[in-house]
Amino acid sequence: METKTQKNGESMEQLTVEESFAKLDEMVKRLESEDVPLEESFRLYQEGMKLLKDVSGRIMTYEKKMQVLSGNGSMEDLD
Amino acid sequence: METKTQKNGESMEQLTVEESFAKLDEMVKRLESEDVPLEESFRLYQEGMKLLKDVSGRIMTYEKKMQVLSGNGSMEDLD
Amino acid sequence: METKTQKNGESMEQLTVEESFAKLDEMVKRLESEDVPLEESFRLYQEGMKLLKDVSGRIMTYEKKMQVLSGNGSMEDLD
Amino acid sequence: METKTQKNGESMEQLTVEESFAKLDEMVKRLESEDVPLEESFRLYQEGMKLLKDVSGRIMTYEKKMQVLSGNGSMEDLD
Amino acid sequence: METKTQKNGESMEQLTVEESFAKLDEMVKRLESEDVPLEESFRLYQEGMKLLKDVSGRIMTYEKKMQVLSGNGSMEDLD
Amino acid sequence: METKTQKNGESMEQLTVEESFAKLDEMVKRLESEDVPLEESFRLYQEGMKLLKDVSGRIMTYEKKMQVLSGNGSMEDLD
Amino acid sequence: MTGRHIYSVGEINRYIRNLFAGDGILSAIFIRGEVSNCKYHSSGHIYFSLKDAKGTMSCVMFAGDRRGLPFQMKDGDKVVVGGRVDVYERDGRYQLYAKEIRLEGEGILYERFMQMKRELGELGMFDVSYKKPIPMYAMNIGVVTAPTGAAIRDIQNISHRRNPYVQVILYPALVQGEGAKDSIVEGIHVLDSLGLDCIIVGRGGGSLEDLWAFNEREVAEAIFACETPVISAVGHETDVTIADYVADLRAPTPSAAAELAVFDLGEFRKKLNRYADSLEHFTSDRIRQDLRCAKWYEARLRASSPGARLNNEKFRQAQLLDRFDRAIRVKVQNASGRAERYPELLTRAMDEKMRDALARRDDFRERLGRGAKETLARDEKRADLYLARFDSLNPVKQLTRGFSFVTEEDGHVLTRIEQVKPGDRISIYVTDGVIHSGVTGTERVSSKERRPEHGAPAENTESMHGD
Repeated sequence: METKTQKNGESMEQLTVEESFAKLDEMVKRLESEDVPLEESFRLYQEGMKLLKDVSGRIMTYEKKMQVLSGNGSMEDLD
Repeated sequence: METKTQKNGESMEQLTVEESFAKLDEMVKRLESEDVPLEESFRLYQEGMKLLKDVSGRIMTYEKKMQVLSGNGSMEDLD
Repeated sequence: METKTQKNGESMEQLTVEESFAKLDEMVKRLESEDVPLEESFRLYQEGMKLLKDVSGRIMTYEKKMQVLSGNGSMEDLD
Repeated sequence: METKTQKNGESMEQLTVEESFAKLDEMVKRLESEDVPLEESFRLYQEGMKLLKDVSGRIMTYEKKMQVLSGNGSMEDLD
Repeated sequence: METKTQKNGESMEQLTVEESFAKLDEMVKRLESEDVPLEESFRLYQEGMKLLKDVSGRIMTYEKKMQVLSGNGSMEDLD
Repeated sequence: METKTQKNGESMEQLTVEESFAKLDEMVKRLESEDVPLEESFRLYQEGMKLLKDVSGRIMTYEKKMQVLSGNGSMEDLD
Repeated sequence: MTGRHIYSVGEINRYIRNLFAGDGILSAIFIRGEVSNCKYHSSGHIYFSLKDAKGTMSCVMFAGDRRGLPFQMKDGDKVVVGGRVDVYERDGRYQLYAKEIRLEGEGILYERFMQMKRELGELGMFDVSYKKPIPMYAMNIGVVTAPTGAAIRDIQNISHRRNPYVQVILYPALVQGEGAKDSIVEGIHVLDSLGLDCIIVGRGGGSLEDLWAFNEREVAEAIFACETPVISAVGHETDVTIADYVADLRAPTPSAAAELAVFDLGEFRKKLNRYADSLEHFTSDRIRQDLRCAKWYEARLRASSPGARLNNEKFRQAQLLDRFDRAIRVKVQNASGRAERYPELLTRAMDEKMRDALARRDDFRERLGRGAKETLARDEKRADLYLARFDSLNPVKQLTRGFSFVTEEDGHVLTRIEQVKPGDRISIYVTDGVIHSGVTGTERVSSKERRPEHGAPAENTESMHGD
């Protein structure tokens, strides 16, 4: 999955939130390991932040949609 | 049942209240499990809310009065 | 890798920061040993300073990028 | 190497600083020995002073370059 | 060499200081012997003084050159 | 050389101081012998005195030349 | 008695019990009698005896069968007991195991009821397998009962209270007396044909006689045949009719039937809300969890951000810069220090050579001068020596008593007059010097003794040098 993502930046949007977290986990672990060269560290950080922003954005979008679906409506509005 | 619903949205109308509740039970159970990805979770939520609204709409149409069946088969309100 | 670098000055850019530091460590050790003639010492010094400048430049670039990446934003500002 | 230098004055530039020092040590020793005639002594002295001038010049050049490279500090002046 | 010098007065300039001293030594020894006729004595004296003057002149020249080479003298005056 | 001097009175100047002393010695010896006629005695005396005067003059000349060569002069005046 | 099989008591008791069990009458029997020794045991079982003029019999009604006793039984009650007669093996006694007990006044009808129940039961009409479930969310409910009276009012009230959206359709039926049986059957048929969700069949409380229509075979068969699920609701809690056994569900009263048939709207709404809550809860949980996860990853990312490392790298770079600087400075300073030593070394050695040369030169000069001076002094001394000797041998010293010695000007001794001519200068040596004089003339004194010579006697004298 990672190789696919790395080849094509746009395909990142296709990752599910779960997959993004898995990817982030991998990246963070790599970043936390002692032997990562600075360049890769920087690349990982940058990429990680981008992915995180993307994921966060999507989660927040879901949150807002939920508020629209439920918040404005108690069950009484269901009738 | 779930697969049938996913194929054809309109066929949801044919579900009885019991079936709808059964379906909702299933959905809630699925939601409760830890491993549901956010995307599916939200899809379940959306679908569940729609189903609820649908059920509610079907039951609560207008208030009825008791009818009395006369000998010739016609009905009239009972006061 | 080192031999490659020594053959071609431009390829020095390809060294990672870590590799540069490793090379610089080697050079400074050589420079600090008693038996290196002054001419070679000076050549080492000159080369070392050039490499250091290169490394320094890259670190500064990273620093700026980092400020852009992290400084301006907590998670909330990501969207 | 010494013989080569003695044959050709210009090739003295090719001597390293260390080699020049070694040569100067030899010359001083020879100059201090009883049995060297005055003419040769003076020739040694002259040659020694010339070599020294050359060496000193080179050291001073190194010193100046060093100051440029490090002392006044900004890495930008390196090229 | 001595014989050569004796044949030709002008070639005395070619004698080294050392050779001149050797010659002077001979002359003084002869001069100091009891049986030197006055004429020869004077000739020896005259010739010795001339040789001394010559040697002295050369030493002075060396001295001046040395001053230029070492002490106060700018190095540039050497060549 | 002595014989040559004896042949020609005018050539007495060519006699070396040593030869002159030898001649004077001879003359004294003749003068002291009993059988020298008065005339010869006078001639010998007169001749001897003349020779002595000549020798003395030459010695003085040498002395003066030596003084010129050395005495009046410190070493610096040799040139 | 030998040769014949001898049985144990237990064997016989079991044998007799088997005989009882195989008997069709004993296994389902109604017995009339008067109650005595009636005891309600704390375990729930009831122990009593039945007696009449001819005899008495032990009876027991187990706690599990208490439904069959619709009244408080006491000694002296005349009752009809339904059940089976069985043997109690341990004691070797038989007794009546009561299932249903009725007061004797109702006895006849009750016997008919029991008969019917047994017959229909044998036909399988009460089998659970035939029972249809009552829909939980019935929207259209039919009711077969009297249009007036408590039953329909209760149903109407309860239905409206529970769920006003549910449609109730009443088939107004006769529920007692002549024609009641047919009216009820007709009502079931009519309502069944409407395709409702369920049908309530019943009436309010009354005597066994009042309720009898619901024990009729035709009613039971109509209920059994009804496609729509049927709830029976006859009389009170304690009244049980054949209709109750056949119906898909028995409600103790018409009110209870309404409660069972009509689902509660409030509950329904609560249920909907619960689902909505669950959906929302779990979904927003998931969202919160994912947000937390994202925050967590953000924190980890930031914690391991290259920023901290950059500071390390900067420090390292500064250190290297320092080391390079120091190392090259030491090298250059060492070289420069070494170079500075040489001018002195060279000059000192050279100075030494020069001093040597100068010293030798001075030495030679002195020796030259001394040698030459010594030679001069030697010869001067010799000249002086000769001068002294000549002086002592001066021939003039012989010229005493007036003798003198005369020479020509060139020093030739003048012995003959021919040696001079007038005008010549001559020298006359006397004891204390020379008289220089001129020849004025000559005169021969004796010719045989003297050969004439040029020259004349001295006129004046010249003093001699060299004294």
